[in-house]
Amino acid sequence: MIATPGTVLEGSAGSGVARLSVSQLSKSFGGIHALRAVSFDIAPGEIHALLGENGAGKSTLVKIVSGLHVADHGEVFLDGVPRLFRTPMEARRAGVVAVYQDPKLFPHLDVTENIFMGVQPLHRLGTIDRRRMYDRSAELLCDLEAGLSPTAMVAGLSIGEMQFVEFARAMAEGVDRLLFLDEPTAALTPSETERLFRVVRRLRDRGTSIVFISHRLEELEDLVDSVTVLRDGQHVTTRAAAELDEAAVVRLMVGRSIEDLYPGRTELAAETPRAVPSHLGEVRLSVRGLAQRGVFENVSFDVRAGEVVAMAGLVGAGRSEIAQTIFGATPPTSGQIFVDGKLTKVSNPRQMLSLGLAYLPEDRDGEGLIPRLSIMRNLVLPIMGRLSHFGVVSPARERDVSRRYAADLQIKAQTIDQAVATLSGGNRQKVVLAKWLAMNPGVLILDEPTHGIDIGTKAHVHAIVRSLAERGLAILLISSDLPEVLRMGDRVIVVADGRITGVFSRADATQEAIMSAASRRRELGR
Amino acid sequence: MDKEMIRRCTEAMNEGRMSRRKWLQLMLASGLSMSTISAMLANTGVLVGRADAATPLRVFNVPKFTGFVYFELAKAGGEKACKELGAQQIYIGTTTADVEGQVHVLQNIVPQRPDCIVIAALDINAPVPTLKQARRRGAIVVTFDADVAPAGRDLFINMAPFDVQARAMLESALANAPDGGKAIWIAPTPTVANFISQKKAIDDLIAKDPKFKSIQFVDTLYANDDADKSYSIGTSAMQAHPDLKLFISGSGISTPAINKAIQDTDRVGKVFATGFALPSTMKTYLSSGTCKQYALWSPYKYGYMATYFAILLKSGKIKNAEGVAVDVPTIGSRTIEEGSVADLSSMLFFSKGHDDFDTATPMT
Amino acid sequence: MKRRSTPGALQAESLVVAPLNRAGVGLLRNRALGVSVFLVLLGLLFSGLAPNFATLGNVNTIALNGAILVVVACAEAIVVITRNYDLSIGSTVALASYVGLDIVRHFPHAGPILILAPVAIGTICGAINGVLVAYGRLPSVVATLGTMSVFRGLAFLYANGGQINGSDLPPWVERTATSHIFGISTLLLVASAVVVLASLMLGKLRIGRQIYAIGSNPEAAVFYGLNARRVVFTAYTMAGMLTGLAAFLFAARASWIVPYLAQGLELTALAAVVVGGVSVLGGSGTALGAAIGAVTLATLDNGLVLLGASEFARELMQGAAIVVAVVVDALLQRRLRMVLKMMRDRRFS
Amino acid sequence: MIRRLPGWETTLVVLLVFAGAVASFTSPFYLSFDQISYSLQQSIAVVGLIALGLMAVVVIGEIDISLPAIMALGNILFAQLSQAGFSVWLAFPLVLFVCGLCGLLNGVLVVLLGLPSLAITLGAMGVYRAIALLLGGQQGFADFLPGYFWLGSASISGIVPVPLVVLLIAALLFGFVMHWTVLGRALFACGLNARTAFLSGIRVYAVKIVAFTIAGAMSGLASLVYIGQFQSARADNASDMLLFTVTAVVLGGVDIFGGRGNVVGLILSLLLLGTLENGMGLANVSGSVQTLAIGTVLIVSVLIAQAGSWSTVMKRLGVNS
Repeated sequence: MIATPGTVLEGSAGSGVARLSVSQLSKSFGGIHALRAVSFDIAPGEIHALLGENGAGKSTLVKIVSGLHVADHGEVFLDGVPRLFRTPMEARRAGVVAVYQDPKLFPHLDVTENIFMGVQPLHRLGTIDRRRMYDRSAELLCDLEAGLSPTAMVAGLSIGEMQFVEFARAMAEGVDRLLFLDEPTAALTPSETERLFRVVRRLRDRGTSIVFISHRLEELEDLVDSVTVLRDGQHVTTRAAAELDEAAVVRLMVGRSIEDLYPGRTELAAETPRAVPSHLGEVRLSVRGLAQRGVFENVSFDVRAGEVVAMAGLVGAGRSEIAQTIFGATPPTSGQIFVDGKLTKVSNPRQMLSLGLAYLPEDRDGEGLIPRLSIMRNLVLPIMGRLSHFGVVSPARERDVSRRYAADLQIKAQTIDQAVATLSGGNRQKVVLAKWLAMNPGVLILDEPTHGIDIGTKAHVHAIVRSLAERGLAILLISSDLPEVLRMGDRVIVVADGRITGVFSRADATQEAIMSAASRRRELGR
Repeated sequence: MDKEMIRRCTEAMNEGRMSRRKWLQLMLASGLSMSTISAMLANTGVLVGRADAATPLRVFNVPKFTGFVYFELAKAGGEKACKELGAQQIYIGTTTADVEGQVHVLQNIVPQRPDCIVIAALDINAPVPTLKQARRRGAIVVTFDADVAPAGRDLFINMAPFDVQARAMLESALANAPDGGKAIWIAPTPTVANFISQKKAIDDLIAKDPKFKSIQFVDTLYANDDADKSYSIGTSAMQAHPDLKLFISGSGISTPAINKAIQDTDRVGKVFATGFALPSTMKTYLSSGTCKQYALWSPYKYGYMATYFAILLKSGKIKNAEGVAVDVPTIGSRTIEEGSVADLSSMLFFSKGHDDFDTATPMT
Repeated sequence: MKRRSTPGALQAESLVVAPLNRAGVGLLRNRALGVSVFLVLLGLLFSGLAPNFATLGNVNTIALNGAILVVVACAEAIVVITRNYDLSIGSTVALASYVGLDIVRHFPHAGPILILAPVAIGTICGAINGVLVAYGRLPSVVATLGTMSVFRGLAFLYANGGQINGSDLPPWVERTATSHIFGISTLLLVASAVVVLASLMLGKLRIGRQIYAIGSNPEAAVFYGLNARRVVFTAYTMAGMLTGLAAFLFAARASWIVPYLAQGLELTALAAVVVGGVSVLGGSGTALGAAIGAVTLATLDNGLVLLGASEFARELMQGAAIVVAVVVDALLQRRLRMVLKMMRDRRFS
Repeated sequence: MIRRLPGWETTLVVLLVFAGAVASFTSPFYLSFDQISYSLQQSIAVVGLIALGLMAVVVIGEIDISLPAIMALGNILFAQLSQAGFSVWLAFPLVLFVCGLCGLLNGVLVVLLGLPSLAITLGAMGVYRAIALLLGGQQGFADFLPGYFWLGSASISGIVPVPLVVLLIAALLFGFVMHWTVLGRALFACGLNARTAFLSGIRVYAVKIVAFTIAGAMSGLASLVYIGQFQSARADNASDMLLFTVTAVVLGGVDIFGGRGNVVGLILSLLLLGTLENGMGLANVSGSVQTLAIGTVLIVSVLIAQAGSWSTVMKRLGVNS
């Protein structure tokens, strides 16, 4: 049933029945409680913002309602009717769709084919009615003011344009009840963001409920009708947008005093903030004017021996890209990198490793480990050459190095020959950490080291990082976890949209300051 | 690739160590499939000549490749000779003209301690080491249709001396085009020994005998004993030489294929393709007049004579020496010439009305 | 077929990106155009070198030789677009032609309806490949390498040393290969019909567009609710059907049918597909492109024969054609991505 | 290393014994040491060397179907060098170098252009086969200098055939390189997760190209053994050796997606296939049925390897089709 523009759907605003109502929704992934008994309602024909820090459970909630995951317990009601979606297709047929940050499309085909794939309008004899399809596609694109030609090839589109294709597809399939937008504006230019908001408002007027998941508070101010804030998987509040200003929302999102960080976890609460190191060694890593066209530009900072520099910012700000460029995984378009004062020429991971610079990637299983190999094999992978003589590997030396580091980092496993895939998230992270410590690096770049691991291991990782700094390592800690940034960072660099938008010493680094610097947009310049 | 890896390793993890039951299950399934394959082989009649020591002389007939009617007829001839002389023939070969394949077949025959091997070899040298091994173990090796280096065999039965072959082909050519004309010689490859000798004999005969002077060769093309290639070469050559009169080929595969090309490009009566070919493949062209006459020896008699000599040599009835004459039933007296070669030379001409082996007119 | 322009006035500041993308579409879509240019150049070259290349008769010969390759190239193209390969085409032709024509031999008066016999056998072979690759989750190379030897073995087992001669087949079989309708050889008509039908299927039917989609981005198929396994299975079955038809044409044209027919045909088919601009990385390429690739190879082959080049030249050309076409395809794809990225940056920086 | 199918090697051993039993049942000539050693030497020595090379390529997640063509090229080179009067001691390193170069070329094209290795090596097969035809023409060579045949046909004190010893040594060498050297570890790492390997400082491109080069060189070694066995060289040698080689590698438990496989499994699968072929040969089974049987073994072994167990295979094929 394709919603023809202009008609208002039944059950629109004010008729009492909630478009989406979630009660006692809980979901945990191997020890990590992503959602804990979350309940709230969203009225029909309303733009709703779902806010919270990284790991607050926003994406998990969206994935459950849109059929990608199934909740452990709790129920989802659509227009008062309890529904359970096992696949994205089931959700779509019920009128619920989620548009993710990296849209899943077919690059070789054009915009219209991507919109109507699987639901193409047919002639009587079953062949695709191309004329009607392209007209309908042009109509949808024009309706969305996407400014896209129906015959444009998807391979040539920007992320923003791809998102418009996903919207057009949702409308083509008559998805008109509930639309989730997960971090839609992260990769959009200001003009694209304005266009997006105009479309969202028009959809709302037609009765569709739209749920915005975003960090960009200032963007949402004059758009959103009501707000729900989640923190650490728990529902904090659901209020009308008018009742909250930006500062109040930030306080709700992050506003918990350091003391009651994790109620009931003694070892974390007892973590005292790191004493600012008295003496700092010389500059181990210094980056000057580093840039990657279209991703980040003129990034310059130094990291001294014994110092932990925290790099804060929102998802998609370009911090991982900066780290990978420093590590030599991707060549920079300009800029220089000095390790221990020496300018590094052609850079690739192997060369940076030989200079003592190690990089713990954000995607643990995809880039940090080889899941099917044993703990030992993973651990010694970078230093196989050093431990071998004349190219022949010596299992004895490998075994004792890995046993030493496994014990040192308290990796919980029966034997070090156990496949890494059988370990918990926390232990896998420790294996990656051990892998880099085993080559005793001078500089260590950690990209979201405590992302998605249980609280206990998180504290232990913090302790390890602290002891490494004391031993004189220069550490660059990339993290979206504000408390972690505040507690671990001697200095805090904030990155937004590929630019450094703020540098704070330990003294004046507050959550509010960092949060506002992190969400400062390139043009809005507020 | 990583998602695929994770999926497969989680799949691996939960299947993890093969439980005792699953391991047995796998064993049973694989064992079962192995035994069904071997059982199938054992009783599909494909399994020929289940050898046991007590039976009479065992003669292995190895063609260039199985599935070609020429060698099937030779096999039938060999069968008859074995029945008459109380021996047992085992016909085994590769499906494609693959030199190694044929050597593998021979390598599987040697341990079966064969009494005689009658072989149409695909290469002059490749089979020699294995044939030598068979002869060391007392086997008599007789080659026919294509010879190997003398060290590898006891006797070679030549279809006919090359001048007889040349005469048969040229006479067929004249029968098609009485006043001769431009001709093209078709051979499988530039280097196959007996085709080179055939062409030389033809050239000598044209130079020597005024009767064939009217035939002049304008080109030589190679068709790799492949019907499709011969067809396309034939069509292309007819374009290249609009005034072409004759195709002459010693290959039983090229001659019929070019006849079809002549028919398809409706040049019947203008261009003729003759030489050696098999009756079964040429019937339509004889009846439609595309080809008036071609020649061939009888593969049936060829197989018969080769096997006949092999059994006599093995049973000691005759010695493999020059000048030894043997009266071969239905063929006549044939003598072993110098270099231990004997000629079948019972050429036949095939024309309309005489288009198979029993009605063909023997060449004088 | 002119598409109606975008209805309604576009908002002032929304960028009209249609022209910018035209270059992008041009580069990837009509690769077949590039191949036809190459074909024409090849034709000119050979007519210069070989005197009687450009005669009507010779062109007809090329068309005859190329017709069957066109049908087989379309079959292979359908599979390659889904990012899979089919190495069993040659053996399928052998099995389908022998068993199919043997059925024709046993029922001579049944008439042309029996063309369905080889086509049916080809379809079954295609379905077996489909089951192994789609549902058995075998890599397509290993699966079709296995079925190549299984189908060839079955052909020999069935033939059991025999052969089918042109003479003991009903006349209508041979007539299909040699007859002409309004002056054009039926082989040519059948081949062009196959190209048209394949293009219609790939362009106009949902299954056709899904074949492109699966080849373009297999992961996205899940989100679109496409049943990737069923699509790949259908692609192999259709390829088998076309191969069965090619088997009949092969048999009709050859003077006799033997189980060792069409050896190595799959290599020529793959060469034709790759030369015809069907990307080995899946998702792009057309049946028409594959057909033009096939005609190009047939022309190359004919030209070499006329120039008297020996056997190795043919094999060298075929191998070189695959390597060159694949490398050109990779460079084109890379250049296209670069062009599109540059356009994107210009639009947004 | 996860042993997903620890039973794989033991399964091969049991099947080997089973095949031997069936073979001795179908032909009384089977059970004799020299028959078995003679036929194994002929059927698996050459293919085994190429299979070892192919294993290195499959472990890194690629495939090279041009190896038999490279070997044929090696044969012709040996023939040319022998005719030019080179002694085998000089010809052998030369041919190894050239065949290794062919492998290197395959590797460079696949790795630097990021192309599917099947497409590249498919084209390369045609090119190398054509070069062999160019150099060697259509006819075979037979008059080799003395010493060329030694490796392929001699036997130590009359009992142990040299080709099998060469295969054994090559297998031991490969086993050592694959499991005990940094290069071997890198091969497995690239096959399992090239991105992690790259970020762990492994030169992924170089490792992959080395794997292709090793495969090429092994084909060169196989070529010398081939010359010894057949005492002749032709450009169209090894025309249908590809199926046997791929089957041997896959049956040996080497994961077709890369990252897993060991030499013991490969040698056992070679022995099994050799016994199967020998058994069928002695039973005078026609060539077409033999290829049929080997094709079936290839498909069944990959089906089981993919599914992890027979029941999953049935479930997948049964349920969905």
